[in-house]
Amino acid sequence: MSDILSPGGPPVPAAASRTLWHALRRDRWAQASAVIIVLIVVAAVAAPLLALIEGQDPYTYHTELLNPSNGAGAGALGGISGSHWFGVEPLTGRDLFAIVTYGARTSFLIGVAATAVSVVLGVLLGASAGYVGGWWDSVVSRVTDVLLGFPQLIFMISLGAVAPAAIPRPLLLITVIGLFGWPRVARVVRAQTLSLRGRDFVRAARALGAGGAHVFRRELLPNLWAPIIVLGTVTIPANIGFEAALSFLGVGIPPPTPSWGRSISDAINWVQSDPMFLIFPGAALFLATLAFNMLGDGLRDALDPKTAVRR
Amino acid sequence: MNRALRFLGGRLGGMLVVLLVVSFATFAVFYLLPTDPARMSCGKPCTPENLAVARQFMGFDKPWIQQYLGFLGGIFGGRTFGTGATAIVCGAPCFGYSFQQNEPVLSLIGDRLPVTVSLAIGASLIWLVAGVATGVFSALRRGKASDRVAMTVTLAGVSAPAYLVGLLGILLFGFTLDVVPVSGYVAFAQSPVGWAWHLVLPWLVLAFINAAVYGRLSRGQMLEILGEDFIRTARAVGLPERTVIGKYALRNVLLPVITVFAVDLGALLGGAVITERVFALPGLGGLMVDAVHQVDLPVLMGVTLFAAFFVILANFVVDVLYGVLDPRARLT
Amino acid sequence: MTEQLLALRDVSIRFGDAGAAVRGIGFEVAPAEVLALVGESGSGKSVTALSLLGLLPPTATVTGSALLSGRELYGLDAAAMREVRGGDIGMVFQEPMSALNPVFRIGTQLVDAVRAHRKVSRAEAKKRASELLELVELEAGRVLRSYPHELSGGQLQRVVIAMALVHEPALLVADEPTTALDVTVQAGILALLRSLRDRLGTAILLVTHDMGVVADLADRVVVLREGQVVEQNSVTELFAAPKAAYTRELLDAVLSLGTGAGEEAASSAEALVSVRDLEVTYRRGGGAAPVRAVDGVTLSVAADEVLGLVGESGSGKSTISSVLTGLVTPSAGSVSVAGTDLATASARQWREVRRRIGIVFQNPASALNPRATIGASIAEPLVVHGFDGDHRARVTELLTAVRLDPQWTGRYPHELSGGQCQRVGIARALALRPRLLIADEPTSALDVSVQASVLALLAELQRELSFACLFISHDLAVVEQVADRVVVLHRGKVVEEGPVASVLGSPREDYTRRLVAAAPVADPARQRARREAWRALPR
Amino acid sequence: NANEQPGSGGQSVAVSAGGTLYILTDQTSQHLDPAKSQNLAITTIGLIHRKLTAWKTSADGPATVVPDLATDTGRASADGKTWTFTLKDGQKLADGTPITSAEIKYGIERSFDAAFSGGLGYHKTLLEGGSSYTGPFKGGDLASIETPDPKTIVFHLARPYGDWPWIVSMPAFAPVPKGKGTDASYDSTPVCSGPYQVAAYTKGVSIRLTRNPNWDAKSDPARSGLPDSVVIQLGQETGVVAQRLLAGSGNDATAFGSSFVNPAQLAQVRSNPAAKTQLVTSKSGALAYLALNTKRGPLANPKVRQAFQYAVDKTAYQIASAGSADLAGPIATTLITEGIAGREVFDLYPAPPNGDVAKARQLLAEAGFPNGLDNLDFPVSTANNDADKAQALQAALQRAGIRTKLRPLDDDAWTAVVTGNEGSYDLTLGSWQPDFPSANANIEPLFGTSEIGNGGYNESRYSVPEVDALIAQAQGTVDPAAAGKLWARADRRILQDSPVVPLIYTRNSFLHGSKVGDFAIGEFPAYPNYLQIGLAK
Ligand SMILES: Nc1ncnc2c1ncn2[C@@H]1O[C@H](COP(=O)(O)OP(=O)(O)OP(=O)(O)O)[C@@H](O)[C@H]1O
Ligand SMILES: Nc1ncnc2c1ncn2[C@@H]1O[C@H](COP(=O)(O)OP(=O)(O)OP(=O)(O)O)[C@@H](O)[C@H]1O
Ligand SMILES: [Mg+2]
Ligand SMILES: [Mg+2]
Repeated sequence: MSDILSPGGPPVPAAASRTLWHALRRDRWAQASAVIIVLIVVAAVAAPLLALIEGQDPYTYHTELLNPSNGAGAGALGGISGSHWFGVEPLTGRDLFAIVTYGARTSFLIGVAATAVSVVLGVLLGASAGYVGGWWDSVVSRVTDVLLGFPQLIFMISLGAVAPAAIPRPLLLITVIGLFGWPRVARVVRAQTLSLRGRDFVRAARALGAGGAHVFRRELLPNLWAPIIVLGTVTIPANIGFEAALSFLGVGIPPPTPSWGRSISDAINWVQSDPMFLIFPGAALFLATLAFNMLGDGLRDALDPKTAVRR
Repeated sequence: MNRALRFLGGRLGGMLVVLLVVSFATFAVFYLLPTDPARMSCGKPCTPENLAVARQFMGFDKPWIQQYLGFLGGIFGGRTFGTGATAIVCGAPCFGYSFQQNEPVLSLIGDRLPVTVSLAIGASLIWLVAGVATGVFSALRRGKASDRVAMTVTLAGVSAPAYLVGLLGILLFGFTLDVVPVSGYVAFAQSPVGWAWHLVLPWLVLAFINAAVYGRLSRGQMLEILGEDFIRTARAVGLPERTVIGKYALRNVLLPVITVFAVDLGALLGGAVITERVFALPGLGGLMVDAVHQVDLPVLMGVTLFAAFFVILANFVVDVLYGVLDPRARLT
Repeated sequence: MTEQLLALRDVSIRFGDAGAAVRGIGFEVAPAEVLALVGESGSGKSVTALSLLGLLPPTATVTGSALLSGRELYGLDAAAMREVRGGDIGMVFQEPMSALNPVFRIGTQLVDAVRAHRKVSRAEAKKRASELLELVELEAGRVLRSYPHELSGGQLQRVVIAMALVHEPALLVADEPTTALDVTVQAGILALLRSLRDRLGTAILLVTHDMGVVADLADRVVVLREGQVVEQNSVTELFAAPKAAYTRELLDAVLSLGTGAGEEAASSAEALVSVRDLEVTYRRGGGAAPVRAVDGVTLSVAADEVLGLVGESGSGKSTISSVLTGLVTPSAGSVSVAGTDLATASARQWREVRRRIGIVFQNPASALNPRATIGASIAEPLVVHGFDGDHRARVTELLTAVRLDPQWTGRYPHELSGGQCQRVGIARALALRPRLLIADEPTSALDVSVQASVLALLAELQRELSFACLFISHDLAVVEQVADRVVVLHRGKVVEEGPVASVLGSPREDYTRRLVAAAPVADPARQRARREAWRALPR
Repeated sequence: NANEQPGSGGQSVAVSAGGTLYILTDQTSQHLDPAKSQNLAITTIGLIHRKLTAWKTSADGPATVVPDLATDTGRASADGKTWTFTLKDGQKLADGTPITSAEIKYGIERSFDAAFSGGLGYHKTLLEGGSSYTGPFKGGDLASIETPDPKTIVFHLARPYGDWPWIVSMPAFAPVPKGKGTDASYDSTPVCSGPYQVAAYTKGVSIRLTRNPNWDAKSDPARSGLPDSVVIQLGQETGVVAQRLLAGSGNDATAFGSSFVNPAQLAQVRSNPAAKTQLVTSKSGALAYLALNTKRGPLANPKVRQAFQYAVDKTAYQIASAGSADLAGPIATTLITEGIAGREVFDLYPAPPNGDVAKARQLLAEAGFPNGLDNLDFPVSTANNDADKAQALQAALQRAGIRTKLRPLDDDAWTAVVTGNEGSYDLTLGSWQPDFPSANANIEPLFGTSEIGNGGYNESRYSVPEVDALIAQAQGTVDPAAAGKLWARADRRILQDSPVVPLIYTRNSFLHGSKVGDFAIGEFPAYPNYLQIGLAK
C-alpha cells in the first residue's frame, strides 16, 4: 500500500488531550461555579456538622429570641448574632443558618434529581420521537400533550391525600416533578432532532448501518447539548420552587424538615418586616442557580469544538 | 394539498384523543380525592340525608364512569339537573354546570377567557422578545461582563417565586412610584388603554419570571449558529451584521425557542394562578384553583379541557410553524 | 505590471497554539488578471482567501499585509469591511452544501445579497437574482423557490457563484468554484468567469486543484506547499517549464482524458448490484411540483467491477447512491444488493448489506459530525458493526493511507481543509474493507497529487479485495482511469452505457460528446482549442 | 396605646351618611341567595336581607339576639316546641312586595329544595317534618310553618329548642316574594329587604350594592346603613389587600379587608405607627384546640391525653399564630368561647403558658409510656398557617417525649380526613367558631356522638353517652340562664376526659382604610359588624 506520508500541513500536536476538564480549566467562571456547587453540596452533606459548629439545630424553638411585639427575630437584621449566624426564623426562633444548611439537602436533592429525571426522559423520548418519526412520534407527541394539558394541581392534591406514607417523600417528589417536567424537554429535543435528522452527517451514519442507539449517542446527542444544558440548568431552580409549591398542596417534604423553597415562600410575607429571613435562603437558591447556569455555559463551550479554544 | 388535509385530519383526530384522555384522567384522578363534591352543596350542618339529596341532584350518586359519559353526552346533547320548576337546564354544548357558582361552566369560562388570553398573550410576547433579545445580546458579547450581567438578571427571574416578584412589583410600581394600577381588569372593548394599563405590571412580572429560559436558550443556540458556514457566507456577501444576526442567525436560533414558547404559552393559557391572584385578575387560573378547592368537578373538567385544548393547539401551531421555519424538518 | 489590485505581503496565519497554516506568503493580483492559487490540499489556499475578507474563525491569528487597491484589508473596521465584502470582493466558497442557510429559500438569500449593497426594491432585486441564476444556467423559477437541501451539490455551487457575482466585484475570490460541478457546467462557469473578466475587468483569485481549469482560465499561477509559495509563474511557462520540483510533480500527476487505461474485458462476475427501472420522485414543500430525480434507470455493477456514473449536475447520480444505501425510498423499480432485495429487506438484512458497503459522501465537510473528532468519525463503521480489535491502529492505518497525519485523530472537521475532510470521508468508507464502494465525487476536492495517491490506493485495494465500486464523478479523466464501464445519466435517464474506452473514446450520443468535449485538459494551448471546439458543438 | 386594645379601633373617625364602602375579599364568589348563604348575620348577607331576628354585638358584652322583621325575638310555648313571631308593620321588599308571613314562609320552604341547598340549614331538622320535606316546588306546603295571618308566623319544632330565636336570624329566614327565586339566577339577583339591593354582580370581579329605596331605617336598629353604596371586590389576594389598605390611596381609604391579617403583615403594621390605627383586633374568637383521637392506640387512655394538656406550649402556639401573645388571643382553658352567655371560666390542668413538661412526662409514665410516644400521625391543613402552628405544637410535644409526624394536606383533603368515617389519624389541629352565639353551637358540633364522621367535626371522635344526654337536655331548655348552666357543666365534664387540648381563643385582626369608621368587633363573633360601618366625609 502507499507509504507516502506527507500530511498537508505542519505537524500539529494531537488535540485528543483536549478533554472536557482541560477545556473547563480555562474557564474561570465555570471553575468558580463548580466550586460553589461543591461548597453547597458539602454544606448539605455536612449540615449537621456545620450546625454543630454553630451550636444549633434547625428544629429547636427559641421563642425567647423573638421580638415579643411582632414575632420577628429580636435585634438587628433578624437576630443575627454570634450564636445565630443568619439570625432566627420569625414566629419560631429556629436557627436560620441551620435551616439554610439543612435545607440544602432537601432542595438540592430534589432540584437536581428531579431535573435529571425529566432531562433523561425528555431527551430519550424527544430524540427518539424526532428521529424515528411515524407512529412513535405521534405517540410521544400525544403523550406530551396529555401531560402538558393535564391539571397538575388536582393530581398533586390527590396524590398528597392518597400516597401511602411508606413511600419516601423525596422519592415521590422526584418522580412526580420529573414526570411532569419531561414533556417540555422532549418537545425541544424532538424539534431539534427533526432538523438534525436530515443533516448529511446523520444520513451518513445511517447509511453506514448505524442503529438508533448509535445515532442517538454519537450523532444527535453531541449536537443537542446546547438546549439540553440550558433547559437542565434552568429547571433546577424551578424545581426547587416547585417543591415548595407542592408542600402547600401537602405533597412536599413535610415540615419541620427544612427546605429552601418553603423557607423562601414563608419569608415572602416578611420581606418588609424581616428581609433577612428572605435574603439568606433566597441568596442560597440564587447562588446555586447562577452556579449551575454558569457551569452549564462553561460545559456548553467546552463541548463545542468551535468555541472550545479560547483567545 | 390532499396531503396537507390528511395531515390536518390526523392531527385533529389526535387532538380529540388527547382531550378525551385528559378529561378521562382528570375525572379519574378527581375520584382519588378523599373529598366529596356534594359536601360543598350540602349546607351546614351537613346531615347524611342532606348530603344524599345534594348528591343526587348534582348527579354524583351514579357510578363515576356513568357520570363521565354523562359529561361527554352533555357536550353534544345538553343536560338537565333536577326536575320540575327548579330544574337547571344546561343547553348543548354543556361542559357541565357549576353548582358552586350557579352558572354553566361554559359561560364561566367565557367570562374568564378574555382575561387569561390578554394576560398570556401580552406577557408571552414580552418575554419572548426580551428573552431572545437578551440571549442574542449575551451571545454576541460572550464572556464579557455585560453577558454575565444580563444572564444573572434573567436568572434572578427563574429563581424568584412569582408571588414575590408580583408583590415587589406592586410595592414598587404601584405604591412607591404610583405609576400603574395594582389590580383589576378592564375589558379591551371597554377601554383599550385601560386594558393595557391594568395589565402592564402583570405582563412584566410574568415576563420577568419566564424570560430566563428564552434568554439562555437563544444565547446557547446563537453561539452554535454563529459557527456555521452559512453565517460566513452571509457575511462574505456583505450583508450588514444586523441582517446576519437578526435574520440569518435568528431564524435558526428561534427553532428551539418557539418550541418552549408553545409549551409555556399553552400552559399559560390555562391560567397563571399566582399572577392572576396577586393582581386580582379574574382569569382561568383562579377559576381552576377555586374549582379544585371547592371540589367543583364540572368547572374543573371544563377548565381542564380548555387548558388542554390550548396546550394542544399551541403545540400544533408550533409543529406547523416549525416546518415553516425549518424546511428540513417539514413533516412529510 | 502597473498598479496592483491586490498585494499580499508576508502573510502568516496560525490557529490557536498550533503551528502556522500559512507562512510568510506574498503575491499580487493585477486588475483583470486571473491568478490561480494551486497546491496541495491543506496547503493554506482557503485560509489565505478567507483572510482577505476577515472571515477566519476567531481562533486564527493573521500577520502581514494585504492591500486592495492600496487599502489595507487586515484590521479594517466593521463598516469598511462590509463595503469590501460582496462589494469589492466577491467570494465563492468551497463547500456549497453548508454555505447556504438551510432555512431560507434560495430566492430570499439572493435577494438579500442584492440588497446588501444596492438600494433596490424587492422586485428588482428578485429580477436581478433570476438574471444571475440564468447566468449560471439554473432554472430560475424553480431554484428561487427551493431550499438548499432540495438542490444537488452542483446546483448549490452555482447558486453560490451567482451570489458572489451579484455586485460584479473588482476581485472575485473563487475557492474551488467548479469542484462540485460536472464538466459541462464547469465549462459554462469558466466561460462565465472569463467573460466577466473580459467585460467588467474583474480580477479573479482562483483557488483550485484542477490543472485543467488552471490551464483554461488562469493568466498566472502561484503554487503553494505547506503554507509557503514554491513557485510563481505565468500559466504558459508553468505548464511548459515548471521551475519547482513540486510543480513538476503536480503536473506529472495530472490525468487527462484519453490517457486512461485501454480496453478492458467486460467483467464476467455476477452482478452485485442490480437496479431495475428505478424511479425516484422528491416531494417538495410549499405546493411546488414534485421533482422526478431518477426516471427509469436500469444498471448493474458486477462484483469486481468499477462502474463509472457520469452526467451533469442534478442528473440524479447522488440520488441513485442514496437509494442503494437506503436513505431514499424509490417510488418505483427494484434494487438489489448482493442478492438482497432492498425493498423487502428486514432490518437485519439491511445491516448486513450496509456492513458490506462503504460510502464516500459528496459533501465531505457536512457528512462529518461537527462534534466528533475525525478519529471517531473514521472509527464509526468499526464501532457500528462491532468490529473488535484495535480501532486506533486501524484509524492510524487509514489516515496514513489517505495521506493524512495520523496524529490528527483528535481534530474536528472545521479544523480541516476541504480536501482533508474528503480524505477523512474516504478513510471512513474503507474502514470495513467493503465489498461495494459507493464513491460520490471522492476526489473532487483533492489536488492532483493527492488524487493520484488516492486513486492508486483505490486501485490497489480493488486488486487486493476485488470489490465492486460505483464511482460517481464529473471528472471524466478520473473515470476513464478507474472505471471499467461507464453509465451516462441525463435528467434521470441513462443515455449511454458501455465500456469506458468506447463510451468516452467514441461517444455515440450528443450529450456524451458534449460532456467529453467539455472536460478541460492541463495544457493551455490545447485547452484553448478544445474550448473552441466545445463551443461549436450543438447544444 | 389604646388603639391596640382588642376590639377597639376606628373610633377616631367621625362617620356620616354617604360614600361608597369597599369590601376587599379573597373569595371569588359570594352567595346572595338567602337559601344558599352561610354568612353570619352581621356580614355581607345582612346588608341586603333582613330576617326575623338580628344580632346586636358590643365590644364589652356577649352578642344578643334582637328583633329584626319581627317585633320581638319570638314567644315559645311551654314545652319549647312551638315558636310564634309577629311581623312589623309596613315593611316592603325592594321590588315593592309587602313583607308578610307568606314571604317568610316561602323563603324558608325554598331552602329545602335540592336546587338551593348549601346554606345554613339548622332549621331543616328542627322543623317538624323538615327531614322529609323537598321544598315548595315538589313538596307543596310545609305544615310545621303556620301563617294564620299576614303578620303572624308560627313554627312547630320536632323537639324543644331554646336557641330558636338565634336560628331565625339565619339567612334562610329572609323574605322571598312568592314565585320568585325558582332558578339559580336568584343567587346573583335576589330581591332584597336590607338597606341595600344588588345593582350589579360581575362574576369573579365585584358586587355592587346600592340603596334599597324600600328599606325602613327606623324599623331596623341592627343596621345603620350609612354608606350610599357598597362594592365588594372579589378575588383579592390578601397580601396585596393589606398593602393596599396601608397605602390607602384612592378608594382604598374607604375600604376594608374581610380576611384575617396574617402574622407577617401584623409585624409590618406593628412597626408602622401610622398603620396601627387601621388595625382592629377582636377581643377573642374561635377556639383553637388540639384534637386527640380518643379511638386510637395509646390516645384512648385518658391519662395519656391529659399528658398533652401539660406538654403543649401555648406561648409558642400564640407566637406561631400571630407573632405575639396579645395578637394571637388569650390562652384557652375551656371549650365555650368568650362572648357567649353563660360561659364559666375554669382550668382543670393548671400549668405555665409554656407547659409543664415534667408533669406531662409523669402522666405518660403513669399511663405506661415512660419513653414517650412515637410516630403519632398528625394531619394538618396547609391553609391558615396551620402547618406553622402545628410545628410549634410538634416541637413542644417533643419536649415531653411525644414524637409526632406531621402530615400536611390540602385543606379539603384534610377536612375529608378528619371529618370522614375512617378516623385514621392520631391528632390534629382544629379551630371552631360557633355559627350563633350559644354554647350549644360550641359544644354539640365538636363533642356530640352524632358528629363523628359523615362530615361532622367531632375530630377527637369523642363519644360519651352521659355527655350526649347532657347536650340534649341543654338544647331543650328554653330559659337561657338555665341552659347556660347545663352547657357549662358539659364543658367541664368533657374536659375531664381531655379529648381536646384548648389552646387559645384566636383573635382575628382586620385592616381597614383610614376613612372607615365604626369598624367594631364585638365579643362575639370575632368579625367586624358590617351592618354598622360608616365612612368619614
Ligand atoms: N479552524 C481551524 N483550526 C485549526 N486548523 C485549521 C483551521 N482551518 C484550517 N486549518 C488548517 O490549516 C491548513 C490550511 O487549510 P486550508 O483550508 O487553507 O487548505 P486548502 O489549501 O484550502 O486545502 P484544500 O485544497 O484541501 O481545500 C490545513 O492544514 C487545515 O487543517
Ligand atoms: N430532498 C430533495 N428534495 C427535492 N428535490 C431534490 C432533493 N434532493 C435532490 N433533489 C433534486 O433531484 C435532482 C437530482 O439530484 P442529485 O443530488 O441526485 O444530483 P446529482 O446528479 O448528484 O448532481 P451533482 O453532480 O450536482 O451532485 C436535482 O434536480 C435536485 O434538485
Ligand atoms: Mg480549501
Ligand atoms: Mg450529487
